[in-house]
Amino acid sequence: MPAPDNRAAPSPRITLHSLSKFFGRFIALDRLSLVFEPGEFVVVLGRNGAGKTTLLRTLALLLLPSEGELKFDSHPASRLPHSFKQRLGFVGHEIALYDDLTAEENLRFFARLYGIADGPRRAAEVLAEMDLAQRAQSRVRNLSRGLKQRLALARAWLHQPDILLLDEPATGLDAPTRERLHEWLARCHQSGRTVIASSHDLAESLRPATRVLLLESGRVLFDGPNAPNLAEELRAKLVTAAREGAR
Amino acid sequence: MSAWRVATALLRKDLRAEWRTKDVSTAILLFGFTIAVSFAFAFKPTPDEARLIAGGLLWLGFLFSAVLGLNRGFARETANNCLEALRLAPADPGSLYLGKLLSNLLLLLLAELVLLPVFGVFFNLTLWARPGWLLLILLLGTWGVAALGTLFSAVSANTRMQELMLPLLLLPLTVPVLVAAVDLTTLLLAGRPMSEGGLQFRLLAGFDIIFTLLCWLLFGYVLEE
Amino acid sequence: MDVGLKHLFWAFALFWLVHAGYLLNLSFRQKRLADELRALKESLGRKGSV
Amino acid sequence: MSDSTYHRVSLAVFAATVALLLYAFYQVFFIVPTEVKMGVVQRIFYIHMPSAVVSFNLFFVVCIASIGYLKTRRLAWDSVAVAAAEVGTVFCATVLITGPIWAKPVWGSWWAWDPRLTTTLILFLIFVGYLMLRLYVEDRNRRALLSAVVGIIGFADVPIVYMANRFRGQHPAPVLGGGEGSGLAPEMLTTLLWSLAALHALGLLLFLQRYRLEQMRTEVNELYRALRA
Repeated sequence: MPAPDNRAAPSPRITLHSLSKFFGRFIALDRLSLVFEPGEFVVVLGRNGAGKTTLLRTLALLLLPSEGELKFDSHPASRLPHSFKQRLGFVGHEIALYDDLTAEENLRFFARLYGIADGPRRAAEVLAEMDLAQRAQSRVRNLSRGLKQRLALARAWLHQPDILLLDEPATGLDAPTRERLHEWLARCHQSGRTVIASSHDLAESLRPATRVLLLESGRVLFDGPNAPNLAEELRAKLVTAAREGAR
Repeated sequence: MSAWRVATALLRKDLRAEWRTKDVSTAILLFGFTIAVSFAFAFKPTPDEARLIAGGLLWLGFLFSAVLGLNRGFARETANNCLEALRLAPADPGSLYLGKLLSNLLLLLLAELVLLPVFGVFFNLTLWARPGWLLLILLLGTWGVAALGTLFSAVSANTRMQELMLPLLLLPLTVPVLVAAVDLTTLLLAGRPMSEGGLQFRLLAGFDIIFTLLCWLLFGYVLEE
Repeated sequence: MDVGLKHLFWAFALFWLVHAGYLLNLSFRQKRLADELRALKESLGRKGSV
Repeated sequence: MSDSTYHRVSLAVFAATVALLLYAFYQVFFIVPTEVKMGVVQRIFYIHMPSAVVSFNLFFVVCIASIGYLKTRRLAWDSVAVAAAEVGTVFCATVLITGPIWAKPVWGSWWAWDPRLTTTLILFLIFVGYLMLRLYVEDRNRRALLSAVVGIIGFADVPIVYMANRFRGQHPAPVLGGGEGSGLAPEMLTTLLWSLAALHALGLLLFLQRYRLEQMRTEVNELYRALRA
């Protein structure tokens, strides 16, 4: 995947202030207070159900917090205009693409929703960037899991957002493609964008990130700069947390 | 302007996908046809009786098959959680509603035009004596059903009992449409002057305008989580 | 007159049946929740004292 | 509302309701003169019509509370909406039960397609749908949002349903509908007003109990969360 353009994007600073999200009796996020500086590359780790997805979906403005506040620069998320969503790109668990349209048609459709001036050209560009050009005319239904995931990334990248929010982006990708995803993310990061990606695989996903956030039961268990051998330390923390939880 | 861009993008996307899979149209047409046949067996009316009851049967058939079609139509947005991508887009939810409404309306109208002759044959009706009026009644009635149906297909897609919730909510709310459209169709079939249906026309138009506006305003809340 | 009285009786009887039934239903539901609340408060107290 | 004020208020409402109901029923059975044309069965009117008014007012509350929820996102508004909707549906049911019982001896048929009663029937179905919807949405906020939308649309539909039924035109003219020059005798009007007051008090009583239930449910959820935290 070639380099993203080198526009130095003035990403907004993201601030969470005592933010909680409840689903009925379940606490998905428990009074999180965090700041994501512009241009950070954060990897969010944690076991299934730790709150990674909820955090990313809240940042993508897909979920309303139950309590607390989310701000982009000084603007509360609840008062942002629809046009602000231009600056966010998100890939979730499901690919959010239409099965019965081709890869290219999907991207052209979303290009129109985002009001991209030359939609067809941009769609072709992004397809090439994600190595999907030769499958452009295949219907999504007929793509393999890995190709679908790449197309979902292409959709999120179509409007060149300042903030990339990726929920387990490496799902379904084979080892070489995963490697290229990491390179691509690193380049997105170098162009000044904020990248926040989640993963449940400690060792694999750590390399390109600058900051590591470990969640457990909706709370922060570890938050600090990336370092070699961090994975071992995090694993130990998780084991301790699990032991305490069982008590 | 951007609202129109979004609405037409959604409309084109829906029509293209429908052209390929024919999900919605098969649902409406097959169900509508089955209903027409069942009504014909159940009632076997004489020509005079047919003119009196055909309006009601026709609209009941349309309404029930519309419920099926609307459910299928929104299933396209929930598959792969495509709705999420729509919610991520910097588009006003009102324009998403309009796009969805237009595609539903178009598909329902086309299906109704195919189903009309079926009812015509079974109930021995002369439907095309005043085609302009017939089309107007069809348009106004179907618009009302589609306006509410588009919103409620999104509502019911969020519940555990999807297929059941839509008719449960939609059918009582569209009683005015049913009443007015049936009255007008009966006038038409009986060969009476359409000026007798002034009140019904006004009611249908009022219903369509009020609920298109209201649903346009409220659609954003349905998409939220 | 006779028929009228019968209908009058049934109308009032059913009216009260519905309302009394609903009030009873409400109090059952409230009671169940009150029990649940009490149990929860107790276990919360235990948890706090540990 | 704290627990003790809540108990005081609900006791006061309960006492007022009982007193008002007793007085209103005394009026209905012992004071008001028997209507000439319809006979003794016309006394059903004094619970039938006020019940319809109460349920209609409660559905109006649903609509207002729904708008309130969408504007403020406070779940208390949603609790008001669901309480009003449920009690309103119960009153609606009594209207639908007493209506035919009254209609049979007077018009000779149980269901005479009176536009008001027909509208009430549709209203009943709409709000049964509203309550069903709430049953099948798990998430509290999601449930509040979706049902607020249904509540607003459902209420907006009522006048249109009424108009649609009015020009169906094969029903007997409403002989007694309160107003429209049907000429209520003064005693009848007083009795009607007392009944209206009494049934509104009953409505308020049931509403407060139902609201209380919803608050308890919220509290249970909060405690469960506190227990996990």
